[in-house]
Amino acid sequence: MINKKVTNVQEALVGVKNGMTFMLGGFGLCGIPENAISELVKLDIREVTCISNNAGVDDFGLGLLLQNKQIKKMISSYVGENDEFERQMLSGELEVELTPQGTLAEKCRAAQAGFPAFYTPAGYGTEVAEGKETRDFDGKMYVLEPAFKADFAFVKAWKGDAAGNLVFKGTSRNFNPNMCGAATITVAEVEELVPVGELDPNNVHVPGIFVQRIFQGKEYEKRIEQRTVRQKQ
Amino acid sequence: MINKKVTNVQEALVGVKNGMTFMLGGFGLCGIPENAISELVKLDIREVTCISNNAGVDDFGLGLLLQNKQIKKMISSYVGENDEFERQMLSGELEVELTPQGTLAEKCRAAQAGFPAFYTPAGYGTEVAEGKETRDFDGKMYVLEPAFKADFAFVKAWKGDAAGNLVFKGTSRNFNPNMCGAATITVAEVEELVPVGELDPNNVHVPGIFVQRIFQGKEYEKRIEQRTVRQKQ
Amino acid sequence: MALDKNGIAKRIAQEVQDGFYVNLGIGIPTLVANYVRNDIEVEFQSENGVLGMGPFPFEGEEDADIINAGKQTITTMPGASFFDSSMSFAMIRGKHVHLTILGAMEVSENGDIANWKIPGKMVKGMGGAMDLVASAENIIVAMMHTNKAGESKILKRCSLPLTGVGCVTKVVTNLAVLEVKNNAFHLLERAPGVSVEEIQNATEGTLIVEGEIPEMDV
Amino acid sequence: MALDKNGIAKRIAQEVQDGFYVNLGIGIPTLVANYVRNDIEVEFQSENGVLGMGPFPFEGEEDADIINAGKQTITTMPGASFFDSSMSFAMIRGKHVHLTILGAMEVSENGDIANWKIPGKMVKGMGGAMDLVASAENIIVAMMHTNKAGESKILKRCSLPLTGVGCVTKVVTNLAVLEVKNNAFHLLERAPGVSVEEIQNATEGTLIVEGEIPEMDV
Repeated sequence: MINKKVTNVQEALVGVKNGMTFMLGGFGLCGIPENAISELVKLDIREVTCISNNAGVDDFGLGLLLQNKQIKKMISSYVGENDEFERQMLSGELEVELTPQGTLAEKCRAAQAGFPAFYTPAGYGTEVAEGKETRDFDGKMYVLEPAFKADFAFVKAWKGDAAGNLVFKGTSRNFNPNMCGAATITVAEVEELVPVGELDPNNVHVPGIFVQRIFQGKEYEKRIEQRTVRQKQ
Repeated sequence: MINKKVTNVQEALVGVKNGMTFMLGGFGLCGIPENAISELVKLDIREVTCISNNAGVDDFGLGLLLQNKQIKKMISSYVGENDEFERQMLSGELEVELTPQGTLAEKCRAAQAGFPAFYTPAGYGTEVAEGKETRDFDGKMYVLEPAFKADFAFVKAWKGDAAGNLVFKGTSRNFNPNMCGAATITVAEVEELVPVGELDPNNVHVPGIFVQRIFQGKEYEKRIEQRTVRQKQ
Repeated sequence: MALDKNGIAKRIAQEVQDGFYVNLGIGIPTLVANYVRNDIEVEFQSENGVLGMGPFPFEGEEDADIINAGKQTITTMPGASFFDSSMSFAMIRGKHVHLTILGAMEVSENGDIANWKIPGKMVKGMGGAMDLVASAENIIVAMMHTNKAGESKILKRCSLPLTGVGCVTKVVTNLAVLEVKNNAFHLLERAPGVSVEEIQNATEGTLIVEGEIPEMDV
Repeated sequence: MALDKNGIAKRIAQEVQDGFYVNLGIGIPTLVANYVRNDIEVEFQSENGVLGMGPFPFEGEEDADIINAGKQTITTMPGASFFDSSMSFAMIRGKHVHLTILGAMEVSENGDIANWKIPGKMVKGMGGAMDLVASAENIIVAMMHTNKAGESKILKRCSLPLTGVGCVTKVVTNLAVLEVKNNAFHLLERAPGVSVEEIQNATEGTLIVEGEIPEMDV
């Protein structure tokens, strides 16, 4: 077994530099790499491009990097929950590339799987397709979208082992598996680092080959964005 | 929950016709839809195109359809274990399209996921790429491969439920998940049909949405092609 | 009387058929789940990675790791599954989801939809909407017929940046049910007590009215 | 003395480095696993869907559901995982597998390889080989230097249908270790007791011999 375990978030983030491109897993605040984000704030890494479906909220998740003006460019599909984001975008302080969510996921998966680009129908006829190659297949129009290129991918899993194998819980899976192996270095933080051999090989969601560094995360807040409940009757 | 359960293999194969294109899961004899294959032999469905990584062996798996001359065309990556196959191919009785294994898998996945075609480096510069569009991305050459189109996909899983959810064991997974939802109708046979709710939603390998019919298979032979062992010392 | 949001959701729920996999957008569409007949089999997909969504959890049983695309805490039904974003959009792009219900700022008579951006003012992003409208064969839009200033949102041509082109099959508003075909809105039903004239006045796009227009049964 | 198959496998095993994910083809390459130093960390991938392959099972412990790409029954090591074919080739195409070792019928001085078809005579198919050679950055070929008739298989140009172009980085035969670069085979090592002349005579492609050529340490 090839050992991917590192001691802590500091060791996991060795090599991050100003101006790099990062991928960050998560949907809303669900399944985001909380420890890596905190450390990026602490390290004050600047001028970064972030590929992430959302930009967190004003005071949590990627919102922390936005508040701190560390982000030069965001590549996301939805940013509706973040006032500071909208302010920076409308004022032009922040460069933003909005990408359909399925395209965002597949641009990650393409990078992971060695595909240079792919044709998707999403966005055809809209400003998302402007300047891009389009093409007819069987009478339907598609847009050519290139794979992402990133320096680091930061993902968060429920469980993992020193071999880098990952398992996710519920919808906190989202973009995390697609980003593993899609950047030069993939850093996985896990709620629980289990002994090697404990994960069922049939139910590993991300095989360790896609992960370069893994560490036991800590102090997960796992904030809920929209707490919706029903009453017991 | 949308119920996909059918009573038996006969009901599962309603609608199969001469001249259709079938996808069949499995690698070698591992994870092949044994019940569906037996029924296709019994129904004597002819002139079919089969998309399957291998063609079984002379007296098992797809080899049974070959012996019975039911197959017009095979689309496979490797056929080395089947004398009758090689004979029919070299004599011209059987049309054969040999496709790199990763391309075969992705042509299934593309059909499943709504991609019309994709660019892969596999086969560039070889006869596999003859007559196909090729293209340079970042200085490397790729071949454009279209998604498969098939009428039925026959897959075999370890466990499944009436919602169509599937779980696989070991390397019997192989092409089966990629073929689910890649044909008009996907028929899944399972070693064990478990009550709905028993499968862990986190560890469903194929969500039921990709499966139209599921049934409890029977009398699995699960033949081993190359029994290799070591001696206890 | 014009419908409220729940009324719109209730009417759209009638479009949901037995055996449908359905994707519900944020806002009014989310409410549709509450009104689907319970004698049919339906599964709700949420593009953040869940199939087989159930109702909201009981208080105290929320799980931060189990949410829908609106970031709301949810539960799952027996037979549910979780998956990654790439597989989620394989379901959508591959046309395995039968019906997409989403909100809009504007729709046009040729089936275009705009719902993600007001240049210079507001940008929320398209989320999964562009993927959904580009692939789904059955797209129902839930929306108000007019904006707060009383101006029609049912248009000849959308003025806002598009989410998708020629894709909307049906529109259910507070005033009417409209089918979109042959470059026109075809009036199918009126909200209870709302006249054809009221609908005509609130509709900027071409409105086709043929025969007697029944009231919605909501 | 020329190496036997195990000798070739033993020499190739020396190319396997700490931290490598390795894909082993059918035949001689499969034997490589037996000779990898056990003080380094290596994981074997098989393209039918397993990472972390272990040795063959003990008699009576074979599982029809757990095989390698050669259809042989295998075991797995702690930390192993199973996955589908699409993900397996994502590992290969995405360059996550560091080293590919495979057999060949012919290789040429520009790094082409042929190993899947003899027109009119034999067609086994390419299996995963075309994907592997099109993507891997480190491709070692294990083969006999000549065919049974004594004719060289280390050629200027391959005569058989190609599996991949310009991709082979190293060739280990029963006679020699050859590096493939700048349109030539560069002789790195000789099999024990085999002379440079013997290798030269068995090599049709351009052979570059620079300085003293050491014997392999096998």
